[in-house]
Amino acid sequence: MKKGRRFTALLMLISAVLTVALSGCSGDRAGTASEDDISDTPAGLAINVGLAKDLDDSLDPHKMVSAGTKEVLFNVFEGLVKPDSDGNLIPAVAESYKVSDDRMSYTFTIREGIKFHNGDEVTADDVIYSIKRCAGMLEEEPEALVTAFSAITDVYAEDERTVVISIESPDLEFISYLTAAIIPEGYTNQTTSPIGTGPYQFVSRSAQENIVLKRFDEYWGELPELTDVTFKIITQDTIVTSLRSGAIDMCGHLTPAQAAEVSGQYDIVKGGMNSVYGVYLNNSIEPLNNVEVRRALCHAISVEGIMDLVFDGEGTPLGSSMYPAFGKYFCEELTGYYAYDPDKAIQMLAEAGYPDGFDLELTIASNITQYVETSQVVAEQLKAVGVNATITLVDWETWLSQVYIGRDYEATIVDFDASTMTARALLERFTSGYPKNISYFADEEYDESYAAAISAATDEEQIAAYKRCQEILTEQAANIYLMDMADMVAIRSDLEGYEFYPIFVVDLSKIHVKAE
Amino acid sequence: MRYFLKKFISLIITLLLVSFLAFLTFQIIPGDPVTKLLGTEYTEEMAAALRAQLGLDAPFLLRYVRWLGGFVTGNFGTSYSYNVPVTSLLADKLPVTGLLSALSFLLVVCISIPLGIWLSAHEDSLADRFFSMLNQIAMSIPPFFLGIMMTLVLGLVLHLFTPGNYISYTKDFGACLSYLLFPAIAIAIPKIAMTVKLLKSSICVEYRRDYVRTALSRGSTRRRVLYTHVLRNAMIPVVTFLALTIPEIVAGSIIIEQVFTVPGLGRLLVSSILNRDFPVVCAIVMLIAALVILMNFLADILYRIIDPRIRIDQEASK
Amino acid sequence: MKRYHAYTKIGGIISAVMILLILIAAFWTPYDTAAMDSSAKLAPPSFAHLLGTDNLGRDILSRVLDGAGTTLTIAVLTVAAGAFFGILIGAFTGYYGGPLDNILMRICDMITAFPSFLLALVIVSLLGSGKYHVVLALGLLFIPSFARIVRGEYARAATQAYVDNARLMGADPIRILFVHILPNIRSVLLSSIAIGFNNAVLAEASMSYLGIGVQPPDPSLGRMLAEAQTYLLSAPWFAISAGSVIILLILGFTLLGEGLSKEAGRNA
Amino acid sequence: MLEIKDLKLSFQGSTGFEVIHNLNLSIDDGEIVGLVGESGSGKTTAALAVAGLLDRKMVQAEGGIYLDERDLLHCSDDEFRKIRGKDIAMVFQEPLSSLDPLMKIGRQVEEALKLHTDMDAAARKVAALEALRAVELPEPEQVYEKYPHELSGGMCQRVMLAAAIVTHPRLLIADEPTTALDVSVQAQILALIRRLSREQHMAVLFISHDLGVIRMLCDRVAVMQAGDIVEQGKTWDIFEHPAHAYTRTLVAEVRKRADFSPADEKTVLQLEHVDAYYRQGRKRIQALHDVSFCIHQGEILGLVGESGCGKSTTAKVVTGILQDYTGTVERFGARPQMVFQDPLSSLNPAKTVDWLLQEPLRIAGVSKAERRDAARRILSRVGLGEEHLKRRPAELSGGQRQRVAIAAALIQRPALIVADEPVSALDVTIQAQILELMLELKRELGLSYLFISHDLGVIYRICDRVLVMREGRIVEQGPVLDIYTHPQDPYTRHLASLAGEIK
Repeated sequence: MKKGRRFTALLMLISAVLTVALSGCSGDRAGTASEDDISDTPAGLAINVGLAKDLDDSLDPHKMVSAGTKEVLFNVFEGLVKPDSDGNLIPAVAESYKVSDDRMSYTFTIREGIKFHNGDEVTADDVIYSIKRCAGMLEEEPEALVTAFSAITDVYAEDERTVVISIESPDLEFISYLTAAIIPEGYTNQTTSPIGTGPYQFVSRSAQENIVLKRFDEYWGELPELTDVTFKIITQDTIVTSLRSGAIDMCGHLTPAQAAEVSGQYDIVKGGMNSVYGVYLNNSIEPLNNVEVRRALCHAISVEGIMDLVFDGEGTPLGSSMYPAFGKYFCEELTGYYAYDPDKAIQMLAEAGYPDGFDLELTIASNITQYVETSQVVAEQLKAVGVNATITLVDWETWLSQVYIGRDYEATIVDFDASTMTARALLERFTSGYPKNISYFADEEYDESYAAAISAATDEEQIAAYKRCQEILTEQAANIYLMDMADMVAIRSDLEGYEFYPIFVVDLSKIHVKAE
Repeated sequence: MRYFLKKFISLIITLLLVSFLAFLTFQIIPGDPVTKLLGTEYTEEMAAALRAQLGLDAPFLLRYVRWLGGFVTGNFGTSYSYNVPVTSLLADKLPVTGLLSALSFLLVVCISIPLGIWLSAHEDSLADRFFSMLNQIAMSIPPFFLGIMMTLVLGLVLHLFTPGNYISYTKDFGACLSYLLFPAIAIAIPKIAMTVKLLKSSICVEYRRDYVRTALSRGSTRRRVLYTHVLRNAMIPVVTFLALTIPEIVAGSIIIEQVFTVPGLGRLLVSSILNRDFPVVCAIVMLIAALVILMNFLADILYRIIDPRIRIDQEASK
Repeated sequence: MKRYHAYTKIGGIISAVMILLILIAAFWTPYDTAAMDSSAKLAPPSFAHLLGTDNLGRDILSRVLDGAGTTLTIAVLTVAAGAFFGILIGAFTGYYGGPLDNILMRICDMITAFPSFLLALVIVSLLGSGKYHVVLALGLLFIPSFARIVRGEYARAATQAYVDNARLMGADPIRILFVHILPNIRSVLLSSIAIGFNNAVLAEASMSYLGIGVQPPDPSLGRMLAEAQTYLLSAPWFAISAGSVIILLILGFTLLGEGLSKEAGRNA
Repeated sequence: MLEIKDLKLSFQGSTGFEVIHNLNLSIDDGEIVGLVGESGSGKTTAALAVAGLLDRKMVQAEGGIYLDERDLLHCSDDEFRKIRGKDIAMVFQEPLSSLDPLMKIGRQVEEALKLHTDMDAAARKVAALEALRAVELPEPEQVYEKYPHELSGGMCQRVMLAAAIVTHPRLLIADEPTTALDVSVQAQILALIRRLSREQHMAVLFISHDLGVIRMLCDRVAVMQAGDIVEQGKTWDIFEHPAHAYTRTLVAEVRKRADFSPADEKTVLQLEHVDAYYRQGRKRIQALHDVSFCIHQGEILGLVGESGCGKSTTAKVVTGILQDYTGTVERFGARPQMVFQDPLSSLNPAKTVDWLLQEPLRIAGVSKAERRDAARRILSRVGLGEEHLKRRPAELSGGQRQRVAIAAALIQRPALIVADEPVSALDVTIQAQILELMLELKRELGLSYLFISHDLGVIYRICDRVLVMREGRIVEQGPVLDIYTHPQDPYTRHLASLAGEIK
């Protein structure tokens, strides 16, 4: 009897102790944990940043492929030059450079005393090694990792601090590729434990958990205020709860709805996503191969409606494959080229031979909330003009292989950005010979215009040709261009200094505590 | 001994079948590891070179045999996503899910057994009816919904924990445990309800057995009969049930890890499936399958150990 | 006059009301489930919207009922498929035993040991997403548990005197299996069907929560819960509505199953 | 010593009813008193009341039960518990299930000592071993370490007795302690109880439905019927001069023997040199060795033997359920049908009587109207009415169930019915009715039976010839009277002597 009682009592005791102890200590910690992490201790300023997607990628700066990885490691790596928030290239590892008169040779002077995170000084050999690695000029890396670098004919050191790069023909945009990271020669652990020259150094990565960076105190430039940054991997669905609970202090790429949920507690910084968001159409299949049908669809879609429902009215409507951050190339007048007019759409469809509309399958990547929500609005709007749109959700890898690489689909919703700061990235994808031209867009005049832009000798010529390309895309209704989505960042209200770049990066070095 | 040998062989066969199915899966579902490693802008030559390097160009069966060979020798391959050996990824994540499951299991055992005993002693009382109804409701709550509600009420309103603020066990073990307590509760509650119900009905069944009357006729109190006779007999089905609950708890943690953003095997599995990170997926699938099979085995063994009526090496009676 | 167990009554009422509402919703809902209204996003419960609206201004009541219909259809079909094949396999393997029994049980082991999420993903990727593919995926997963239970019952029944008696009457094996034995495992089947239903609703909701399974714009309770997480504090009714409907669906059927099996036990 | 005065017991609750009306009984030290009656007569309830094992909330008691002037009925639970197991001990019908399957024998025997004495572990063990020795268990040290399932039924009952007497109680209540045991074991246990009673000067209240057993053991007998003691007195007097009508029927039933009409020469079944096997897991075990016999039309052939001797296997071979045999089995006429011991398991519990009766005809393809008629006819033939058609087996009484089982067998018009312990589970008067029905059917329809039983009394009563089986072999066969009066085989002699002792 005693034994039995003791047994039960023991179990009860264990459970009671377990519950009380754990919740008790969690109570303590819940209060202090976040404060610990963010308070101004003598060691510095530490924050947690939420990331809705893991950096499940190589961390090697020349081999990483996902935009998310590049976004974070922007803080760890620098090229000879690097972009600033206005889209200009400023000196980084190189303190200055000269371009030869024939525009075929670039001479860089390496910054005095600049160090890698492992404490070694950056030498000309490191620079040459990095460039050659990207250009596919090393034995262990026979393929060019940066396509534009295959134009490099020679890289050599003129002296310990001077490196010369020669290319085969003049290229207006070549310098923008030299943002490619400079890494120490002979270091083999870049994929998991990267070393660069940026303001932050890599500390650790734990799959699905976090990426930890800390300030590199021997950075050549101005030292940032944040000393320790932990990127916590959360999920799309838990961004808001994590912010509301204080588990993270900052999180980027919020949808306007998410931003609205946390706006009382956090400062919201708004910017453009810098991508072309649209309903992309397969121009090669019935009935989308009929330009009148595509135009009718453009009239059937209300960008306003989508912005209101999905984006709380935030974002910049677009009319073609270019977004405003590209200033000089952007044709603002194309916006609103097709006015929202469902009656006209119905009429046009009838004239094109589809009085009863048709079936259309939207193949959507399920991991991005905006795509999924937009697709539902688009389907509703298309239904109003008699087009019976069905939504098929697929996971991202399926979308990539089926839609993006396989190009086997009817219509999809996606946004395209320019990974380098060149207009080329946005327009090349609609040339008839481009392997990933998912719209199967084929227009002779477009191809000619694009070729003219690439080989243009002057800026003006290039701008004119690029603008013509955009006009053709709009006139031919290659796709239904929607907008440049709003990009929103929630940041703890005692911090400021978040800056949007024309490319997809988060610059930690500018973030600082608000002046009282 | 023959029993163990037979069990062991059938265990290996099942695992082989599972491994083949897992391997086949990636032959079937769309998606290409090459896009994971090279991004979307690659040339066919690059892709071909990479496939050759990864051995993906070999015929299916040869690849399977190679992989199986590696697996048997402890080489699980390298993650396509993280570029680290799968073993080190698992070594990092296994303790998280292990802790979560262990905590959850401990809660199930420590709460359901005393509660079941207490309720069986008060059969048909008001408390019993109340708890029975509560039990039915608890069994009907999806753990992930429970998790969401706990996030709202315990996390955001009462601030008992900080949703999303998982702290690694390597950094602060206590803080890690205290965070995991909440997902553990979410997984445990429906299981507690089921165990209580089973234990209660099992005790009630045993109370009607003849040996209870015998014990009472010797002058035992009902309480003594409960602890010296009834409970031991009543625990036989419960122990079996509890052993089978372990894999269910692990499976339940897959979805709960999403809700509480716990970086465990479950999240790794889901993300690896979505990334087509096939070496990781296969390893986790094998791990889970092995766990399920082992726990079934354990349940069987336990059953035989507790109940002297069944000899260990005897064929389970049909 | 038959006296019903309290669980049967409560479960019956909950299930009946749910099914009635779902049936009504199949023909008429207060609002079009897909109709969006940018002026009434995340509106709290009111007379216009009894359970409020979601983040796209859709009526939650209409959507949860429609979603419950989808879930119910999937669960019923899944359990039906699982039970049908489970009984078929379990009956023959349990009654006859032998090497076929061994092989089928190994396959069942394998399916049980394989993570359901992955298996479902395979089927959904192969056949495309959609309700009926979810049924197929889940149905396949449910066969082993039914087969195992039915097998055990048949193995036990095979030694019973009434089965000997049926053989003496000259009944053929099929008749013995399905006319003589099947009604006797009714109560076991009933409770495993109730449990199976419970698991099917849970599995469907979990799969949709993780993003495979039922696809928008078809409302799905699991997916609604995933979406509702973002609006937990500002619109808790969103998550609570979807979650409560799942609970009610499961609760109704578990109580009904529990009550019925208690009645069967009382009569025996 | 024990005095029960005007005891009235009634169950509480919505369907409350009185089970014991007015019971008066006394037992002296060292006396063995039998309490006999059919199931439902209240004898077990009365015994449980004496042991205080009735739930006081469920059962309301009036009157008094006195143990040496101490009113047990009105003492507190705690006080009663000190008496129970110390002064009053009990053994039950099912020895195996009455022992805790998970506890070693030794601990179970010691349990009462642990509760009622302050002996230390070593002393308890000594006492327990002594008790095990007292019940004549071989190698008590080994038995002490065993689990109940490792012992046979007879040994378990000895263990139960050991556990009961370990505290040297003054009263032992034995509730049908030998009913579940084979005849030879039965006799040993009875002898043991008698010896223990004499040696320890222990009173015994012995409850049984079996008059033979009572007669063999008891000093005095009380006969119970429907909650009342209708007659009590010295055993000899009751058996020789039963006063009450009910007692007279009981006593008469035991002695009856049917009239025998000479059997036809026509053979309905012929077995020659049959070896039969059954499977246990992977093993193939031989259950019958060279069995040969025949049954004539209109003959009742008895088959007797202890459990596990191959009786049921023989039945299965005869009916064709068991196919794994060598030798020849020739059946003449329609397929033999079977009536089992437990109709609850042999009648499909999920179906109604109507369905059960019609099913064989349905399989044979008889039309619906004919089937319905046949079912009604056969049901009235076995003495049941149409109101039973819609019931399920569980809703019938034991006797009714066995009638339905016989009807279901008859409806297929077999020449031979194999009856496997058909009346063992029934009370004496019901037994008599079923046996009477079987004899009637034999006379009217010229039916033959293979009648399997472990109960020599029943065999004696209705069989023409008898086969005695032991370890899968037929050790003796011949007319019933010959076997009983001039047994040849030593085993048969042993059985007959036991039977004689019982009668």
